[in-house]
Amino acid sequence: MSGTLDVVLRLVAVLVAFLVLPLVVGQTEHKVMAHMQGRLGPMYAGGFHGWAQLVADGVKFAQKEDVVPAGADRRVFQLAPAVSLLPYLLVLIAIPVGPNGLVGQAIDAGLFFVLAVMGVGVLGSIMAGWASANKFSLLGGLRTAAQLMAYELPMLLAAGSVAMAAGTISLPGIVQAFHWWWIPWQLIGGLVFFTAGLAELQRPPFDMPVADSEIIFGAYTEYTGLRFALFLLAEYAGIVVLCALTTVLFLGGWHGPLSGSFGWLWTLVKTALLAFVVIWLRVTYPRLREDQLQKLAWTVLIPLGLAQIALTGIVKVVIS
Amino acid sequence: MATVASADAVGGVRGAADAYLAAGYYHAYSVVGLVAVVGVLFVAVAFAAGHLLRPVVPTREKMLTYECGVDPVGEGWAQTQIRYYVYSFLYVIFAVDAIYLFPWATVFAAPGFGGTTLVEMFVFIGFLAVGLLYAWKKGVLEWT
Amino acid sequence: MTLAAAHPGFMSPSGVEIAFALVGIATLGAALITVTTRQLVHAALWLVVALGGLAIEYLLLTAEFIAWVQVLIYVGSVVVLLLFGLMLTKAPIGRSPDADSGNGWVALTVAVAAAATLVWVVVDAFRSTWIDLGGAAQGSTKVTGAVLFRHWVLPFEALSVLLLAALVGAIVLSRRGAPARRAASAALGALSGRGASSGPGAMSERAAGSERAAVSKRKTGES
Amino acid sequence: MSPVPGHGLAKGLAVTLRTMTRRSVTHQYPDAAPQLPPRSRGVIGLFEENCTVCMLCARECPDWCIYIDSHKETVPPAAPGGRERSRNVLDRFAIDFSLCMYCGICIEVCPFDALFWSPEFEYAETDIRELTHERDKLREWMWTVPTPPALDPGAEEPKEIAAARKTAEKLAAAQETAAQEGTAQETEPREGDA
Repeated sequence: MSGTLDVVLRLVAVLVAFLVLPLVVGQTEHKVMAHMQGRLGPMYAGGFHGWAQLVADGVKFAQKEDVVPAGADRRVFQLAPAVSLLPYLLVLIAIPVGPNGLVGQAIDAGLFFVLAVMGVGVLGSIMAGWASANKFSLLGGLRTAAQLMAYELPMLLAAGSVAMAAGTISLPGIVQAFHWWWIPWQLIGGLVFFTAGLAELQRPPFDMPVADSEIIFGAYTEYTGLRFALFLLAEYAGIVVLCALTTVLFLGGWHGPLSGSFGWLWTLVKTALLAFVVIWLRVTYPRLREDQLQKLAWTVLIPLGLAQIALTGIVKVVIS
Repeated sequence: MATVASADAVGGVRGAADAYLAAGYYHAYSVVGLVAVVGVLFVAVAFAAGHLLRPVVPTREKMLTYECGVDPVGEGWAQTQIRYYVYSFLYVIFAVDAIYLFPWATVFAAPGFGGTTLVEMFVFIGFLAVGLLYAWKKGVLEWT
Repeated sequence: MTLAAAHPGFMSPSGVEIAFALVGIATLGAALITVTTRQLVHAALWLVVALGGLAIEYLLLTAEFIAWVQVLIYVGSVVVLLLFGLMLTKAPIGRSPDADSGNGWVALTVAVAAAATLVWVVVDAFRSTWIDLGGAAQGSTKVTGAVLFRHWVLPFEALSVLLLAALVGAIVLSRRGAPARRAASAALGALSGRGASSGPGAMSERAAGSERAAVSKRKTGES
Repeated sequence: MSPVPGHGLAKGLAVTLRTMTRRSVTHQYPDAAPQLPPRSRGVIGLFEENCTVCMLCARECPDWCIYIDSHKETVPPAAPGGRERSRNVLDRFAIDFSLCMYCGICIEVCPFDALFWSPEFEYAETDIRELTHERDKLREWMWTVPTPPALDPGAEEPKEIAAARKTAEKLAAAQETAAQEGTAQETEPREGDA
């Protein structure tokens, strides 16, 4: 019975994290982006510095009419947001927060599971792009597909490098095996992983698939109300997942000074810092062109990923 | 189905490879399955609640495809030459290659494998790199 | 599945086996819809369901690694490639009445024959092999890696050569006639005066024309 | 170009980070009154006493957002036996601020100084039709128009003052000549008397 309770508690915790953390990231983005641009950002909703802005947004989204264009493929159109959102919920359960089983559910092939499931989310964007019967959406869907194709591989390579270093692909196992000198050792891999992850999430500067100045909002152009909100939630959940994964794989998860019983705090702090970097990059850099995107992936990130694998392999065999 | 505390599963992973028992395995994936069910329920509840909350006032204008306020001309599909299609071929091939990194990564440093296995993988990756270099030289990775 | 049914299982029949059977039925259903639906993109999406069902079947057989390979490679990239291809060619919303070629019965015969052969081969090969659901997980990444790099190194290396060949082949095929195509499209535009017409329709027409020209060029080159 | 690869990228990050640590420049408008520069152009006020219904403003308005109605009245002769005069009387003067683009041409062309820029800017409405403001509202805004700044001491005199002064001078001169002629027999003309 206690086993069942344990599972239920973990499920609830994962669901709460899934619903709260993206909102926190979103609100932070509002404020950080504003201040980086010399503005204040939301100041009214909720009273203190507009802390409830995203709650207000959510209420607004829920009240908006759900428009399905006449020419759209109705069912695929309506299903697409769920397809793009759910993979991130699934991934969240495998990410370890602290030592001694402080994880939704340890999975033996955790790293592999996470990468595989995250790749599925892109199907949602492609479905949305096709089913909207809109030219902008179709282009956005195509660009999404092309971007996934280009950036999934560097992610795989960089993750493979960490798996080599740790000798396991279980996420808690990888953090267990972590030593501080992994950070310089896996630095290139970490950068490749984070960059490729940003591109897979279509975050600026890799937001060509939703480039508003060219194709309105890409695959999400026709969406309104709740379904649009789910797409947005998927994007921010994706940021949380990417940052948490980078933390776990490359920054040593719960390891840190004085990490005795506050290991989980280190994970959260590192994840939050990475999320800040995601926002920071968005504010700082202009959007890459489609050909620059592809070129960056194939001629910079993939060779770097391969080099990192070679480096990891050699060092690992030498020290063992 | 036996339930094993996940801490044991972690311990199993860190210990000998074969200590990872199928019971723990099924437990782990049944939890993953539960999360999937919870997720589907969440989306279903959200959509149902949205259905109750939102107005439904469709008009012909509103249902038009959005093209910046201009009436849409033609259908969404038009034949264009999209060059990054070649990239997707590249990706599928390279992804199949990259998959093999993972089982290799878990064993290559174990006793009984070591340098030989490293060389084997380097040969494998070498072919991969040659392919990438070929694509590069052929101008596939160039846009113009 | 045959084995599981033939032998009173290691787990209680109410557990993994029932799940296996149910997922199997669902997968079969999705596969049937995939080949019978008249909506092209729906077929691809049902294929996702079928492939995902297969991944779950692998998981239930403790073949963890293969299951996630299935998701990563097939769902994550092959289907995306497929959808990509569909969107680049014509993937209208709604039914495509010309999607059927009239070879339905031939296809059915081939499918049944192939399925029968595969089932027979698998059943015959694994007649006395059991997946011990009570013991260690059989298909974990580590086990897969150990087996692969202890016993199957040569096929593994051969695979890389095969993939390289596929890569080179794909590049050669896609690059062939690229300069010719450009010249042909220019000539075509000049001849038919299509360049003078306006709007997005004109662009697509021109692209279609150049495709046709390229195809004819290829044909003449081969003959 | 740059000494280290990625130098430019780092520079960009530094710029945004530095901006974040500085105070933002946003004014909390509805909570804090904005510091408007003197004579800022918010809305157009009408000094209807000066308006002669010449219609120049309505004609010059690029988007035709000024509506003027008037009728003619006959004014009885000023002196008995004189001619009756007709005079334009303003019935309606309205500006549709949903069309107005604040070019200020009407103010420029008004020959009788009947239109002015007012710094008032809080006149949003929830209905676009309510943005057409009638003469009473425009007259009210006139009270918010600041007094014009004093002229530069070295500036040329305003035309109307110059004209008035000239008339006054002429009149004074005429009177003086008349007075001189009257007293010429008695005394010598005094020098420097103006």
